[in-house]
Amino acid sequence: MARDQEEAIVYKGRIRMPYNWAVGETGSFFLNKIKDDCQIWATKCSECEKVLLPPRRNCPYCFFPRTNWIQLSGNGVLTNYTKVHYHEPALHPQDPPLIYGMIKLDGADTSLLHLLGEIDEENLHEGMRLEPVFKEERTGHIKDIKYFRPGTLFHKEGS
Amino acid sequence: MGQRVAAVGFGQTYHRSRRDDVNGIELIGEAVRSALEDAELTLDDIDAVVIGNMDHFEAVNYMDNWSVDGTGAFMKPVFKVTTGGTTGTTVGIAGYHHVASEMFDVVLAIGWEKNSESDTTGAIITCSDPIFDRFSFSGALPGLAVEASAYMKQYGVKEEDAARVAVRDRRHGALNPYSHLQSEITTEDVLNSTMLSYPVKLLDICPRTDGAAAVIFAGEKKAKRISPRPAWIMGTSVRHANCYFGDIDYTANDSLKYATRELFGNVGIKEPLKELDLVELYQPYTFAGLKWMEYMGICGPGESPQLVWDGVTDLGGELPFNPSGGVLCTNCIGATGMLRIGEAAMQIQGKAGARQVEDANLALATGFGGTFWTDMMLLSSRPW
Amino acid sequence: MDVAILGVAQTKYDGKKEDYNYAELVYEVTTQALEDAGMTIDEIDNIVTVSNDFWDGRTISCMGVQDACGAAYGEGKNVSTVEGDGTFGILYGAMRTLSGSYSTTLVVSHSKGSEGNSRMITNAMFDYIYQRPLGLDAISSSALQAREYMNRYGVTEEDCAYVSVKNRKQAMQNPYAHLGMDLSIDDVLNSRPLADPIKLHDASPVSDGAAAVVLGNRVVANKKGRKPVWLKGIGYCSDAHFLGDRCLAEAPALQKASHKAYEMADINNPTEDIDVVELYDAFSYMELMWLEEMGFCSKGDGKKLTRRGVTAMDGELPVNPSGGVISSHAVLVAGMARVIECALQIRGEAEGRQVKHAKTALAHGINGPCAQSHCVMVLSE
Amino acid sequence: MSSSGEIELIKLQEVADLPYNWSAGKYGSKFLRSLRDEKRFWGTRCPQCGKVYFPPREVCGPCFAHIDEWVELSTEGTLTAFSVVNFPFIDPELGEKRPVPYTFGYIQLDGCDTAMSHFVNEHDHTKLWRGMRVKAVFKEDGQRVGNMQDVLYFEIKENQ
Repeated sequence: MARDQEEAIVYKGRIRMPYNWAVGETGSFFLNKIKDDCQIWATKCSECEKVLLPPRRNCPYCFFPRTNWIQLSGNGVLTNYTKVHYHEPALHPQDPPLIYGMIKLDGADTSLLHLLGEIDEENLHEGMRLEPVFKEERTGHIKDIKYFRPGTLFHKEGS
Repeated sequence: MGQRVAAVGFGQTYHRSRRDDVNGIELIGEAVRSALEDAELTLDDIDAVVIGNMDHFEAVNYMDNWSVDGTGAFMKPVFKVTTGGTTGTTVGIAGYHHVASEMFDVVLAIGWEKNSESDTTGAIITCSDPIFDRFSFSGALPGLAVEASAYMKQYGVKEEDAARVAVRDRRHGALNPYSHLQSEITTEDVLNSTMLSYPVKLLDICPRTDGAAAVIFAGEKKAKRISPRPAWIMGTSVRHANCYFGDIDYTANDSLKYATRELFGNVGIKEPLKELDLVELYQPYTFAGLKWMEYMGICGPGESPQLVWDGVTDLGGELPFNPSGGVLCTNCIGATGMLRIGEAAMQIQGKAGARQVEDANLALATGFGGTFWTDMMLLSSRPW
Repeated sequence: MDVAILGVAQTKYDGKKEDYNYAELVYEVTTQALEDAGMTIDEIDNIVTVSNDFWDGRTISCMGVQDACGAAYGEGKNVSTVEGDGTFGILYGAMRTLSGSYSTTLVVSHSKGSEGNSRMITNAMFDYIYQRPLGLDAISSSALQAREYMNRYGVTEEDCAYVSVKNRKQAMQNPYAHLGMDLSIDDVLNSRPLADPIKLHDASPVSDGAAAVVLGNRVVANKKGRKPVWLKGIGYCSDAHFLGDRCLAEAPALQKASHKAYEMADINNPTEDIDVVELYDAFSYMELMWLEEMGFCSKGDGKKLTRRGVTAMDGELPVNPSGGVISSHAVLVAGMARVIECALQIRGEAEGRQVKHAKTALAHGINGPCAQSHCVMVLSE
Repeated sequence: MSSSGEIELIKLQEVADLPYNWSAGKYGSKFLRSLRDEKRFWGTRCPQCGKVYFPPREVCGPCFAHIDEWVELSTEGTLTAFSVVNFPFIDPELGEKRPVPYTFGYIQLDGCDTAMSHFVNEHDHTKLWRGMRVKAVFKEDGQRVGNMQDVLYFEIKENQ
């Protein structure tokens, strides 16, 4: 009931619009490496040598110098995570449980946000080693990485 | 209270219909780097950043936060202003206040848009009232067509007269290496182009563009050190009336009239045709290039076509309009107003190359958008 | 700084204000703020509106409120629009005053969270290539920040629950608040998990509401100001966008913003110099974290301040006497509501929630994912 | 970037689909209720300048005056502007192209000073002119739900 005790009219509508976002050369190189070779590449600033993931065309931390590509192993260590208990079908890429992780890939100075999978929740902990699982069908998208799962490849000794 | 402010640097992208090689953040970065180079500054010299665009054109919420890698606003003060078509000028005016307030000395003001990433008309429709207008709203064209035909009827203006405006701006644009449209056209080309909504034809209206623009504003002490010939901001005025498209009186342009009255009144301009050296008019279609001159008091009602045919508004004329090529050549909406300010500043700084207006000392930049809204900024080679 | 708050108004914050459209909300607070300032629309030189196109579901969201805020009055007034938290709107209003261009500024903000889907709207603040497709939103991203902060500084869920209990209870004293509740620590700890470690009662509701503030320069304030509240210092700053670029357990942007505000306001020891704090506690952990970054205690000691009752109404540093954002969260309006509460406290008009001897207050607002940017204002009598 | 121009440029195609429940507000609700229940249009009149507004609203912008006088508007009016839309574009509510051709018009209802935007059911631009008389055609009783599309379109009155 409204302020004047009359029925308040509410219009149920939506903004439904197709978008066509250009990823750009830098992002396309990164996503193509995932799609074509199941490889994760990062950019390294030619000046401060910071290795950034997601990759950047120009280093935002030392005033735009160019960056160069370096290949990472793809494995890394979990630095932070959260398990999401609600489900928003229009947003969430998979059914519950949905666990987000911040993963510091070996050789990178920043963490990559992604999903965690094939994981025993009891054993979930910061510092655990992770490896990426790639989808069979890849289209050049960040979700070509299905998720990161516990993995002991390469640096077995952990962090 | 307050300090004098000048535009001391300007950067823009090479405007194109689409820039698939960069994402929005990288596009912004190009304009920012170009502005810094122009002013011979580094990001360290920038005290604060202000930015704007139109949210539903690229579907980015909290764009000021998203874009920090491109704007250089990491660990700097930044916020967003946005007012539709007037966004670019609104950002410029905000940049002015940042510095004039003495809160900051050197400020970067950025406007941008990637129109290629959505359906421009569809995105514009989302600016209409969702309950009363949006289901039928069809963009700005019908309203502009009413304005054009009412104006033609009232003063016996012809389609050829408007076409001459497009010829002028496209000729100017061909001299601007950054311009999106680079080719000259003839009045016949305009008259023979597809009729969109009588009397407005395809070549009467602006294109859609991907691009970004950034202006660096500085306070009075720094400005003189940064630029040998800063473009001082003499004043600004803004009118954003009307809430619904059905409220607009298309036979007039009151926001332009009132904004002009305030700005010229404050600065003491009595004969704009004589006193101004150039105008960068946010001119979304050709007929505005006639009628709106009259609403700015540059000539009397119905007199603008003669001035335009006489070459008064051409480069080399008494009061050149749109030496950049204007909106008819380049329209990256959130940047469009910023391009007006940036071009005005460049002209005053004497950096406009092949399109340089001689003795450019007083330049007017305007913004247009929303429900017939107006923004204005007056720039001068002399501090007032 | 020669800017004073001369009038304030806010609606009650509710989960749903179905009987108001945006213009009606704005008109209500605009007329009330003018009345509070003892002014008419004729005396307002210029206007700053605050709105967001995603929350409103409308490009150029300011368009619908131009009549209601007075921008169309007479031959029209100079007007602009900030898209961000209300504190940024007040900040821009202050700039427009300090620039000498205008002597009086109306700043008005509106939001109706009930009209949209807050998860989808906040998902749209993440970059569309790397983060947004994963479905992150304000709650799940803040959960990552909460966890990182709590891990690094040994903060427990119970520590955070103290904030919820205190602020929700305090909201019962605030007639404008949306969610006043008498909760126990166990109620919070046992509430429905949203995204670990955030539970239902750790999170703010999404509210509908509007607020307005009339600002004036010194001349106007001395002439018209019934009880002018002075803006003494303002600072704001943005961190990086990608969550993985940031150390989420720290908020360097808030440190920088508050230092700037303190410097302008001549504040050397915030704990001693500031009498009341209204900060943006969208989630309970934020109150602890923000207090630390603002320099009210060492890093990790926010929990001690809270557990010892220092931040309670009768403590040395009452924090969020209004009940805070965790009790009323009209996005965009919420920061302005913090400023308004500070003004009411300083004017001695906070009624049942009045902090004794409140002379200097701090108001705080945030924008973006995990509070990527912060705005801090110091106000005093 | 050290990359060459050989990179296959990726574009991400997504449909943003945001649901909203927009409140018509106190004044808009009264209009829509009476459209739905009685097929009648109402506007509001400013007590200072006397201007009659559609959509009805609480405040007159130029006077900043509170409005509480309601005025019934005719369901007939004058076509003040129109555009026959032949080029399809995305309808932001449908997420797909709005079917063409259709005619968009501004209609100044008798008794009102501002225009209502709606469809006109004539798509031949040679049969349309500004100033022509049009009248609202409503959905059937029982079909109307309280939104602007309870008016199907405006039709041209005969003998003009």
